[in-house]
Amino acid sequence: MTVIGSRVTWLDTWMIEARNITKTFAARGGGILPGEVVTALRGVSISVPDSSALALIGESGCGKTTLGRILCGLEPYDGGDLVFDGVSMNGLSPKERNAQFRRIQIIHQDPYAALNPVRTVGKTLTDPLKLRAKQIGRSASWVDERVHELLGLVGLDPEEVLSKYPHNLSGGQRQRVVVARALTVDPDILVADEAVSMIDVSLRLGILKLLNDLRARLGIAIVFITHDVAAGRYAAQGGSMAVIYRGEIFEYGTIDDVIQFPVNPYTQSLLSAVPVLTGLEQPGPDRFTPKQAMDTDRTESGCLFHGRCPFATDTCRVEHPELLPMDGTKRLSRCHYSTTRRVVARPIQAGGGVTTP
Amino acid sequence: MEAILSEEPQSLTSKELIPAGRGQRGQSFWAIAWSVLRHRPTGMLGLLIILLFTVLAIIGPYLYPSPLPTDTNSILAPPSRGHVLGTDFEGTDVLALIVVGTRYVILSAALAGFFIAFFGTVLGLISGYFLGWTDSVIMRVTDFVLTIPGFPLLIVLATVWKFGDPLSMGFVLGIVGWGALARAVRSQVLSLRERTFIEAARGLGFSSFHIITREVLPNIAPYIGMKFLLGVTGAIYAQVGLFFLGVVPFSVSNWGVMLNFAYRQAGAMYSSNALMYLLAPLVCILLVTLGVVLFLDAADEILNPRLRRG
Amino acid sequence: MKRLRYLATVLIATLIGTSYAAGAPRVDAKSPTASQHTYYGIANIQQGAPLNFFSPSGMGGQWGSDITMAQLGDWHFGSNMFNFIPVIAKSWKTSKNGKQVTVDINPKAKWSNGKPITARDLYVTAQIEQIRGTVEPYGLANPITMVNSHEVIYKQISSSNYNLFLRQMLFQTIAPAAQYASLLPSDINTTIKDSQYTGTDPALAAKAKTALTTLSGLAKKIEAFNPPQNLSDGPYKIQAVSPSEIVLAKNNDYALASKIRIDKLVLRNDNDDNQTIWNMTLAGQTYQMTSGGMTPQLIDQMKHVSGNSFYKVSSTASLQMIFNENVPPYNNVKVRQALAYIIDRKPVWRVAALVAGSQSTTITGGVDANARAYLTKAQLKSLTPYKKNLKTAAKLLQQAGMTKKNDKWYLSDGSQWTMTLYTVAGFNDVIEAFQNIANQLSSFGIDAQPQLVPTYAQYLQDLPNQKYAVGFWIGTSPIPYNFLARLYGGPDGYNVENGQLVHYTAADKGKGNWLNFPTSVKVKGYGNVKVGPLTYALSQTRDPAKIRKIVQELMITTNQYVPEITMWDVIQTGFVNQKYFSNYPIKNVSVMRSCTGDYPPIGCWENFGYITPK
Amino acid sequence: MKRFLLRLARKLLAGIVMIWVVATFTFFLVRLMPGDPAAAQVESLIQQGYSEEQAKAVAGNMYGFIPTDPVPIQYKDYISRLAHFDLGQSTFYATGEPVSHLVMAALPWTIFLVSMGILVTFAIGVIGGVIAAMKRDSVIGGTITLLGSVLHGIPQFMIALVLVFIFYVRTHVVATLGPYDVEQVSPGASLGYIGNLAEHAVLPIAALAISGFGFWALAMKSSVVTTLGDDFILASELRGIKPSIRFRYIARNAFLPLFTVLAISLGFAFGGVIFIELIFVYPGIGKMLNDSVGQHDFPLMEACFLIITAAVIVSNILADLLYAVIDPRIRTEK
Repeated sequence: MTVIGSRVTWLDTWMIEARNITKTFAARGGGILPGEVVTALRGVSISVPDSSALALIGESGCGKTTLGRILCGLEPYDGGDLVFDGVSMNGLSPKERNAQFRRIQIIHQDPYAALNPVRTVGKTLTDPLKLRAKQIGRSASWVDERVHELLGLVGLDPEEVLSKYPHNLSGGQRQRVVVARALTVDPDILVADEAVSMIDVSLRLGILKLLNDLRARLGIAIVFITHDVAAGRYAAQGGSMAVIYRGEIFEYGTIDDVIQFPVNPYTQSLLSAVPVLTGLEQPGPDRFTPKQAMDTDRTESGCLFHGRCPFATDTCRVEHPELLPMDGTKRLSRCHYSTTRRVVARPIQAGGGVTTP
Repeated sequence: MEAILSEEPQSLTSKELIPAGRGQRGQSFWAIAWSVLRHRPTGMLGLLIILLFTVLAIIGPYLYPSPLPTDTNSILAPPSRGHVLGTDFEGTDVLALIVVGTRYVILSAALAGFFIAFFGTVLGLISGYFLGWTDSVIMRVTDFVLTIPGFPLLIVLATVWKFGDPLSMGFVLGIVGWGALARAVRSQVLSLRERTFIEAARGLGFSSFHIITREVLPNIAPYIGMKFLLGVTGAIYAQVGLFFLGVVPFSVSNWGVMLNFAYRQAGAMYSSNALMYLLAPLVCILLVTLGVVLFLDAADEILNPRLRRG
Repeated sequence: MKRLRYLATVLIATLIGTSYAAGAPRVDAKSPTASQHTYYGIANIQQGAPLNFFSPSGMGGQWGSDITMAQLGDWHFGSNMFNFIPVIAKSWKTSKNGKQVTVDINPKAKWSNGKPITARDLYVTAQIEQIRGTVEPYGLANPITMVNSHEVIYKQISSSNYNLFLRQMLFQTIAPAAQYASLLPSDINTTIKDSQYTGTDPALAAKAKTALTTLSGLAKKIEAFNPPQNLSDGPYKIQAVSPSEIVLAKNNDYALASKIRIDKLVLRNDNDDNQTIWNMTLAGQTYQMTSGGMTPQLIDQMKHVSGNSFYKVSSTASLQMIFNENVPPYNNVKVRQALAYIIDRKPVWRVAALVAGSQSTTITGGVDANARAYLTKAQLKSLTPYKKNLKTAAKLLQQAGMTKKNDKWYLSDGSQWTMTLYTVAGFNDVIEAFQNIANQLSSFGIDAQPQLVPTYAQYLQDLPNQKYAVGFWIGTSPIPYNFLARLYGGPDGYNVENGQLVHYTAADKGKGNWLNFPTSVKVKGYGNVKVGPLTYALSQTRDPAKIRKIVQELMITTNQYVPEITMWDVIQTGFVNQKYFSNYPIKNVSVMRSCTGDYPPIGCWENFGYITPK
Repeated sequence: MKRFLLRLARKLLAGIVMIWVVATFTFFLVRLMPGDPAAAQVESLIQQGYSEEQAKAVAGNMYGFIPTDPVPIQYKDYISRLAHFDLGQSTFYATGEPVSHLVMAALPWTIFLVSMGILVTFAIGVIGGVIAAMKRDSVIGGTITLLGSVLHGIPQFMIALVLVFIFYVRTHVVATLGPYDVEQVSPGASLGYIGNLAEHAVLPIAALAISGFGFWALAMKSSVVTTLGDDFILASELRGIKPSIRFRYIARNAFLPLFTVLAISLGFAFGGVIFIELIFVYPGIGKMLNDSVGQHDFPLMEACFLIITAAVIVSNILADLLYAVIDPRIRTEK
């Protein structure tokens, strides 16, 4: 694996690559006064390989959702570039760019808001399919077939749901419809933005399974944006994980590596916060909590985490760390003092010992 | 009189965004409408009144072909068997005048409602959907339209504009009255934009036109429908007011002109003979608006499933 | 909540402030003196209008408030002769040829400040009227001669022989020199003289032009003048004015003060579409009301009010439908005759003026009473009555080259005949009449439509500009010259300039000829009639027999050529309430007619010795 | 506070721009009139014996611009006069009288009617609305709500006509229409005058109140109902706080949103009071507007229309200020 500039290239084929994306928002209420500027992304680079998975994890407000929306073309970016299959988006006309972005579909957090309340499931799916049929030169009958096919694919009974309105469906069903709708345009990637956080816990697993299933069967890559480590881990099985904090990637690596052996203090603080199932799990011995809550920390100098980091030194306060590969691993970390800490809880074995994976 | 121009009382209009669907599966729009109306006799009454006047507007001029007969031997006659509502200043049957005059009032009011709904919806949709400078421009214009007092503007416009046919009357009332709706539609669109299905539609590659007309518009259609009905009542007041003041062209069968003549010429308040000449157009105006007001609640329920009785 | 209370206090304070500002007194607001006889009436009050009767919108001319030298007394149809009752003048003398009038001022005549009215006031008034150009048509020479402080001589210029000179001079409203003289420059007589030059000398003509400019500037200044105090009160002085009422008190300095028996006159403003008039009359709260356009039923109800007496006096005016003969097909006499045959004038009258009019049976240019007074029995019989006759009308139209297809009439050029009948918004009787006429014409196959012009002022302005093909107007005045000059005078291009008759054709744009009646027409029994000069001759002769002959000729011409269709003769109607006041002149037609110009006629009636408190 | 002043300044600026736009609009509207009234005025002045130059000057005084100049120059003249509060001269009412005088004489009457009318209407409507909301399951509440909807649906001039019919035509309870009885009182700061003024104002204000009742009652009802559903009210109920205190809570919180509407409606009432002024013979701006249109007195018409628009703008700003003064959430913000 090599790092050339900010470009991470440890895989040979990737479909989508974000290079050094930056994004700021103008705060509201400025009027004729110059408004405040909120920095959402400070130069983020990720890559999503073919039929792979990437989990973006971080606290709310860290910029992970913004990154997801930029990937889908729903939000413009200020700096950097998006490269799809080697083609830079910066060089394309809006029309060409839109066609590229159609390959990346988003699954929103709230499946109710994501569906038009006045349209039936059938209409919701038919309309984009008609558009698709025109693009790829299919007949009208194909649309009908395809609706049934897609509903089957997401595990819904076409006869039962086709004529229903969103408010007649359960949360899980709605989210499946959302997925089906995303599939109408044969996307290469699905960006799932907190896709299960508003669904009943009992139905979450089904949706996660569906996403995994789609990856396996259709080769659709998944970008899974979440604050829930467990969900991220499940959804992005076998893929990689990026931990984002205040618009910067703090740690990047394969998902199991990052979770089992986090090297960045921020990742470690996140994982420390994962609740422990008392009696079944044993908390990691190195668990710690950050020094202060996130939104009170607004420092812009040195490491962005230094204000909360219990391990911060004077260097951290002054010097801004780079995202650097760890020696001998496929792991990147943004810390002057990257080191593995055992913060993840481990299941207690029947015998009382702790397993080491 | 400002009804079509100013903000409506909150209880009447600023209902929350209506995420209406067509209700339960298998129930058609008409079935729902019927069941709501059955449970709301007042709404049914309103609908019947509206229908009655609509029918009159269509067939009226055929019932009493022009020119209407005049009988100068019974000028301003009291109601009798031959003239159920009496006669006017030239001995024409008041009932015939009312019936013939329905077309202008109803058609121009409907056109006004249409233009209000059309301008308000189109501008509100564009403004709320595209935002940016388009939004700024449209909203400045909207502020302007909302600030200019509507009825005085109509009076001033009467000096240049000929209100002779229903279209020109409806058009001007529409031009004057769309501001509040545009602003309301815009805020509805803004709140719809918070809902991610709009974004999803964009991601799926739909054109803005498709999204505005197929995704956004159906969601606010019930709201616009209500505003249309309110616009119709406002337009009736405004035009009858203009005719009552006598600032617009003269036509014997116009309800406002009838009011004007009964009040100023026939002394209807002072002599019982001409009372029906005054009361007939008055009552008709009240009936039409009452019909719309009564129907509004039922219409709200038909269009808005959340208000429907379980 | 404290804040709300504070807010309420501020609001209330603002309200009291505005209510005070709203009623800020404009007129001297002394409380009225204890009065014995208060009279309630109705008037049209323009609050804030200047106290200047030269101003187009001034408050002069109401309730007999402007003071003239004399008041028109007795007269009757069929004569040019009038009696006058003196007001400011004590007596007057006309020279034998009628070209000179000597007036002696009543020593009792005083301005409202108690100062006597003198010859100088009359002198300045004559100058002002010269400046405004209002006396030019009557040929008054400038300046008038002041014989002494109470005697003046008015002379006509040599080329003028105007037979109503005396009447005109006596009707002059007199302005107080103390107020108006300061508006006039000292060389005003020279300027007036310069302006009257009509010769060919270019230097003098240029001088005349400059003088005219100066005069029109002065006229504007005079009209805009708003005297701080009104000195020219007639029988009454204004005491207080509100938007809805005016309170007047008897003016003891008035020349005829001894005849005025009302101490306090309270007039309600009637600017609310007749509602005040009707309501007060029905409640017996007004002692006099003048109203046109009332329904018979309203009249009936008012008659039943205790003390109310209805009066009805035939007037000298008629309502005429008129044609612009520049516009085809109305230039064709057959078309005009045909229209007279199509329109049944009885329903028109019934619809529009059942109470305030009488059905017109003749078309002569004047009211029926005039026709009866001037025409012989045989002539009256020979007049075409134009009774409704659609067959004759159709025949006449066919002769005029028109055709009827599918029940619609087409002009000779093949286009469909449509008619727009112009009237004025608010002129409800004319609107009703035209509506009825339009119905009649439409049934006959001519698509006709009444059209409303927003204001009468605009209508009168558009009329000479030839904007309307068919319109209406009110034919006025019992004086033969006046009612015939309505047709064959100014509107037909015949103007009097420096005592000479001048004719402009319709092609001379802006010169006023829009009727475009032929200058000469062939009339049965008279041969070629030159209407313009003949009409002018009416104003220049003092021989009653000659006047009668000319009137006959012109009336018969009018009857045959129909430049107008008389719709109805106007009748003056109203009520007086005799509960508290009696001795009304309602049976005295002459007095009633001579006081029609005053609104209300109370002061005018009192000048004749009428109205006695009970 | 700084932020607040800044906002005020921005609103004022926007208001001035709006007035400029309206002035421009009416200017070009008058230019659009058939037959060009200003040129017609020149024509009629020439006919009255003015020289062409003088006629132009006089008409220029009347309209605020020289009618035969090119339109852009006319426009410039008009706007620059306007900036000096010179509204031209009336062409019909007291010819030559500055329009500003006429308008200033009419304005107090309209302010008087409108403010009195709105206050009374507001008071009655709010009380009715509170009752309708608190007792919304009882007969009284239902009646008020129904009455509100029905009255809201009746045009103002009809109500005015009915009142005139009952109290003036049929029963003569009111002897004269118009603002006061000059025969009995003379204008001034006397009790008699104010009493007389109040007496005459009863009918027009009643007409305003009856036709406006529905709006306020319905608005207040819905505001109260919303407030009743608020968490803190429910909490206070659970805590067992006295009903009277709870009522104050409710009234206060339901009242606030209406206050802004009140100020805004003040402006609209300016334009809406035309019929009341006409029928009850109040010489206010609305009547003057109607009369000036009827007489084609365009300078006066423009002025009346501008004043009415300005009233709307001013009350919008007032509404903004009021809101800031009343609502503590906004007041404390910086």
